[in-house]
Amino acid sequence: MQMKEHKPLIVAFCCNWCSYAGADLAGNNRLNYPAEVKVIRVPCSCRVNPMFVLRAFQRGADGVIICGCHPGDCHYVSGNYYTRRRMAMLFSMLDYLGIEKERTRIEWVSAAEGAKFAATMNDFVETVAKLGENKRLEDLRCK
Amino acid sequence: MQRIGVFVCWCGSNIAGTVDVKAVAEALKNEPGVVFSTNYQYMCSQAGQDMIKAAIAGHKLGGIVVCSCSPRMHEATFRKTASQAGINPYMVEIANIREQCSWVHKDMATGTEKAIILGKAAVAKVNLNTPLTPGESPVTKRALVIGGGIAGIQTALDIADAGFPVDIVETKPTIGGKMAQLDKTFPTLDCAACILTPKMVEVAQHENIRIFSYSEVSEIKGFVGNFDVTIKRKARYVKEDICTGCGACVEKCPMKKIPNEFNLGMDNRSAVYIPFAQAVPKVATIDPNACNMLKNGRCGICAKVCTAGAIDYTQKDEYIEEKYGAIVAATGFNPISMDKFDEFAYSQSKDVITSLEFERLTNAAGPTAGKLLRPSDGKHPHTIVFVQCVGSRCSACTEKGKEYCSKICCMYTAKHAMLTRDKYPDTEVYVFYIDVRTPGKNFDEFYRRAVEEYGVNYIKGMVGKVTPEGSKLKVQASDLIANKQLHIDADLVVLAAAIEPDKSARPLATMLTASMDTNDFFTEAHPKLRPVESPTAGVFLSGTCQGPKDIPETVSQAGAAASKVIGLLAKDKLTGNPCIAKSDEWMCNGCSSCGKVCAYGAITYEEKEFRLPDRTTKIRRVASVNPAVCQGCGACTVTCPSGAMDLNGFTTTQIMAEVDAICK
Amino acid sequence: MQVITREQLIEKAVSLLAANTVSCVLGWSRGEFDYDVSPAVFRSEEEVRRNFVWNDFCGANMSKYLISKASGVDGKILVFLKPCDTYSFNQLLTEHKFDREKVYVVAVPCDGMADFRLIKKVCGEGIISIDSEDAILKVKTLYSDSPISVPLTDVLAERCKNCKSKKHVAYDELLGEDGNVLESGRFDEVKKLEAMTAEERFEFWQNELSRCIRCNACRDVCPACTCEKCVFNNPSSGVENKAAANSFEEKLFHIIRAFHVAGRCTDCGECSRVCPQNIPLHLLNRKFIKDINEFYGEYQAGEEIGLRAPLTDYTTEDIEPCEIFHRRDTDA
Amino acid sequence: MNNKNLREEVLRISGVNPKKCMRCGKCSATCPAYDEMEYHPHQFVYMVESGDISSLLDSESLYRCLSCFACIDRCPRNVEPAKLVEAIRLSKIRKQGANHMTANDVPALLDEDMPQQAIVSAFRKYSK
Amino acid sequence: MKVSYFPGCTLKNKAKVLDLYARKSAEVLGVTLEEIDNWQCCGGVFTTARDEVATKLSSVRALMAARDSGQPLVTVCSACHNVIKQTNNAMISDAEFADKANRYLSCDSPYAGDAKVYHYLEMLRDLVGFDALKEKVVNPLNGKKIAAYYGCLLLRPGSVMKMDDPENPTIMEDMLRALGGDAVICGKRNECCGGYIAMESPTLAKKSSNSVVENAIAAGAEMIITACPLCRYNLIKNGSPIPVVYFTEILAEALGIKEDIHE
Repeated sequence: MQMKEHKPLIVAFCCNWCSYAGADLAGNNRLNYPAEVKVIRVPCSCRVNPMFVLRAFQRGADGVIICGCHPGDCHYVSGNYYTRRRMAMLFSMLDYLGIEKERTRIEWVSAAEGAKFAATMNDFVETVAKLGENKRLEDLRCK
Repeated sequence: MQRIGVFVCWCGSNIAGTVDVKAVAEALKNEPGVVFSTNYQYMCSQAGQDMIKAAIAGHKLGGIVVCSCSPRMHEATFRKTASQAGINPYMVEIANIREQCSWVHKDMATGTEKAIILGKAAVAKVNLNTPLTPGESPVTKRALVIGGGIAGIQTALDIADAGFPVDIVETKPTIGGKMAQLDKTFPTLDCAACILTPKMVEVAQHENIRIFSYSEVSEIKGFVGNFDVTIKRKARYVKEDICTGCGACVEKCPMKKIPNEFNLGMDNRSAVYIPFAQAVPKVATIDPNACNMLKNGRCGICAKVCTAGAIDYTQKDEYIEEKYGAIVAATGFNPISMDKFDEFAYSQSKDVITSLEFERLTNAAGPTAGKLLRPSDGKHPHTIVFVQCVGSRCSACTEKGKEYCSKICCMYTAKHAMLTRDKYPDTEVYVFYIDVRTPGKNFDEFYRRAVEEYGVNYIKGMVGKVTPEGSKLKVQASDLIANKQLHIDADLVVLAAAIEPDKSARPLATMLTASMDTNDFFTEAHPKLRPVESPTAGVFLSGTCQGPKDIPETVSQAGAAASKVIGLLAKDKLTGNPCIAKSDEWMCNGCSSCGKVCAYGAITYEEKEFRLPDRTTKIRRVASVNPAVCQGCGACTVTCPSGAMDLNGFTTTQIMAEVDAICK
Repeated sequence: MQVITREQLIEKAVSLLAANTVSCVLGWSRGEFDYDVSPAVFRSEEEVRRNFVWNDFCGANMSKYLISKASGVDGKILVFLKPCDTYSFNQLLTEHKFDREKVYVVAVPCDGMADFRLIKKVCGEGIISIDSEDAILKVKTLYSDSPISVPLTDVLAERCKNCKSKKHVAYDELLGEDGNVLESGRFDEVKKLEAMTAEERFEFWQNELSRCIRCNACRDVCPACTCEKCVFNNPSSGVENKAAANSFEEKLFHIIRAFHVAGRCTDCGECSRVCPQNIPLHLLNRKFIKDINEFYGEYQAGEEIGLRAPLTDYTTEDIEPCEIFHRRDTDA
Repeated sequence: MNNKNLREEVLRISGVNPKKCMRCGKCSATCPAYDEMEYHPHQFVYMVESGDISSLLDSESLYRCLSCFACIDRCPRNVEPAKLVEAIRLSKIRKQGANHMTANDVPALLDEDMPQQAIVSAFRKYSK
Repeated sequence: MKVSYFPGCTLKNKAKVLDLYARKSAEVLGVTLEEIDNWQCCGGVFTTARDEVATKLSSVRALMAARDSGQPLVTVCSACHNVIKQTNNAMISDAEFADKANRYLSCDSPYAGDAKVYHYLEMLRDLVGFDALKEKVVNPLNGKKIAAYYGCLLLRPGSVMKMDDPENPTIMEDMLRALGGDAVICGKRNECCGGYIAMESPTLAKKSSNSVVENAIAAGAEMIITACPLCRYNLIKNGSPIPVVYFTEILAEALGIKEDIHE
């Protein structure tokens, strides 16, 4: 029996000033990455509430990635430093609850790093695809 | 539910090549709230925009979604279009189906599928959009410059010349700062006083500038455009408006043994004093710690000799309150203490001096009237050793000195060495250096001249120990190129002490809610693109309070800060970004976490009385956001556990609606 | 059996009331049974003498009640705080939750509190009374003729076995002697879980959290949960859900709740104490505390008033989220 | 032991990171035994960094360091050169028969007033 | 007041009288120096190598003994002081070393650096107090110009010894002033005398010692005091024209007990 290939759904939160621009640059340079990646624009990575991450998983996302300016380069001075702490805590907790740690990621992508954005997304999609469907976090009601 | 129109752009073949735009428009028709959906070749063209306007009018649209290129390209365009059609510009959302879809995916089916999802997310978001209006606040057209050195002077002059009133607050009795203490300036060797004092006079005479000398800022409230500042004018016991600066009191004052700060304690002044001849304002000041009359009521000579009647022993500290639209920090620097570097024997010998002391020793108005004489015995030194990087470039783990390069030492040491050889060719001059750093116009040429034309001995290596012995200073050093240890009997050792921000900077930063780095330098809003602005709106940075710099750099930064201030004061009203945080007072519990993560100090707390449904009242502490200061990052929204803090334009429900739409 | 006796506390309360130092007393009140103790405000000597209790079942942390009780009173309110309660007290003051001037704190040393559920395990159902003498509990039940003796140490609540501190960090007056901050094994359980495979951990939490009935007791008792309105009760928050619908809803609730109190939770353990389903909720909070200690340096919420919580702070050199797993994997 | 392993060992037992050195030469400027040394403190740092340890192992310089800690205290970058000298010296004398001095050599070097501490220190520095 | 005392090899052998001066002077000042049982030589120099454990065990034993007695540990020789303080610091800051050392000694209660180590001079300053010392002086030094020579080991490494400013110390000068002397400051007071190198390279020791003595004389000193027996040896051996005296001797003299002490 042939299994249908599972295409993972990835939600990417990108900060407006660096990573979203990096994603645009990947587009300008026609750098391919899977269409499973859907970007949500936020002003700063520090706008990403852990609730958004959980909500995405709950509604069927297979992976969530947060992209922000490199530490020290935050448009809002210190926003990404808070993101770094919050997400370190959240990811560690999800792992503690037995959720595969490969499903969450944080990456610093500058507006000049179109190639890094595409490479990151390719790698992330591949990693998440290997894990298969996100069963542990999904809210069955929403199927 | 909104009435939403969807506009899918082809962008020629840029989008339409990989995305079936018609299918996208068709699919989005069925989304909740969508009453109109269409596609067009170039939505950003005039024709495209007209089409949007017509649809807004024709279908009574309340919000629109444009599926097109990145919002970073045309969000502003379509907001304007919406506004021209009579709906709020913030009722527009863009689905980025070009940079993040058609350009990165190859086949039509995939591209179309993703474009539809992105469109759905935008529709879901716009359903929750609310009209936003940028806040406005008035601007007080007056600037405050804190610090009256060359940085503060230049900033004040530039602002004043543009027609805005400026106040300078300076803690010392006179403006002029460190530059007034310098002898010559590199790399042109013009005398510091000759170029600085005319500027000081210009400041004094400028109709738009007020100088509060011998004064400190004691309180700052408010925000960009509307600062309320309290300035403490310390009692100088001399009526500033009456004193003519004739100096009769200085001459007759019997207390003559007070270490003279201006000459770094290398000579004495009287209890009533004028720091230096060209002081601005040129008025006397009585040192309350030295004056007999003030200490025990005995003396009073200065009052007797003052024909103008300017002496007033009863003067008290005075507080004045003033409003400002912008504040410039120009608090400057000081050389660090040499206490932790006594291997160089600074505390053991008067003939081991810092470079700033050397400036005074060679200055015509200094303690030796410009003759280079040893502080210990007044003799001419024949061998001088300059030591670079004393306390600069130290590892933090040594707990001595500073990690950064102080930037100015290489050049002023070259200057000192050159001037010494020029005036006293019989003097042997050694400069011990780790690296010679001369990035600046005509800087390296200057240093090379010191070596090649003036015969200064530059030795790569460091001094390890200075031992006073008899009248000599035994200098033990390494010459790394020759791989030798050198022993030099010197007459004078000059230490290029690291510089650090003035001690007043830290409390000032606290008052301004401006951020500082670990070295107490003010942090700029962006290290490359906003170097003269503090992250705190309305606060600007001038000179060495932001980082070590030389005079040319200080002056350019001072001018840059002034132009930023002028740009701000030229506005009658400040229009903010409406996408800022807002606190729901009914939900806020006053825990004050949000204020801690705000980089801009935009959040304040107040006790507020609430009427409860049962008609009782309750006083609670709640947060409020100052719309003029908030930059809209959203850090506070995540810190707030109750969700009382939300961000306009990126509300929690909006983002969650996008998540839901994508994950559906 | 506690070092300080009930009588001592009553005399203290009565004398402070009589001297008008305080106008009322926040303390533990007797219920139907000895072990059935609940917080209450006493307004007179008579009420105190009649209903005030102090025994091995006074686990309730009084700090949170000050939020509602301290503002309404004329004069001051007396509160008795055990060492662990004082940390919550300071944390609440850090968050401006009540006026310190309105409260008179009497610090009470604590030898650890009994967990009634453990006693039931030993003695069975039908417990009618429990007396305590020299750290031995004498349990009378409907079904046994003579009282059953149980050493207090055998039935100490988990949080008391792993007591983090016998030191009071805030008080106006101290009864008896103050203790020290202790080395405790409170992270041992967390470490055990960390050592499991992801699958095992998932099973563990699935089993625990799926029992949640969303009674909200943990939230209501938690001294760090002081929101005017909880996001989970707020229809406009987008995550409102008041009932248990499926397993993940519970996880979402508990993860978010733990995250909201992360860096502010003093590890008082009230959440687990009140959970009717016996879910070890403190293991979520302790995971955050352990992570904070490891990533950002030792931090004890409530140790001092005004401390900046780790999640509202940062350093430029903080650990990257990807490194936390790397570090753990290489440590193992 | 090859040079790379030797370098690793020296770095490990000394706890010194020679990369911190900014080549100011203050260690050599302050060293009281400088003139007696073939390789000077700053060279120890540079040579360890670049892996040239064998020259140092065979140099008498190892036994000239007085352990006065002046280079450690005065280094602006906290490199601690004396710890490198010590580590290399130990790498040398820990080898069989590589002691710099043995008990038999001592009596000839003594005078009657020389304090014990000089003798024990020398033994500790010179032999294993 | 009782303190644990580590006299060290030199003061127990070739410089016994210096040890007696130290003990008797302490007694006058109300401090009993209680010699640790079965102490072993510290080894003279601290080995900075992190994997050297055996050579530091004698110091750990001494520290343990002091801890068990609940008293501070006082040393009088700079070298012992340096070795023991650095070892104590390693027990606190280097967990790997501490673990190894404790396992070697396999003692019931592992040592965690809890003993407090004082040099005799620190004891005078921090436990007795220079003001209290001043009151006990019977033969004041009458303004005699004396240079204090610190040498290297007493103060360095500054971050570990934490005794005084390693570049601008005052503790010995303060003691001299308390004894009524005129403390002359010489720049070479914290440079090495040559130390143990005297054995193998007398020329280096001579050069170093001579420059110290010359510097002191140039500063006007009529006498030099040292805190290390080896410094004293090197300065005398290399022909100091002015007297070089161990600090306990001058202390005993000022306290008026020197005459009663004989080897």
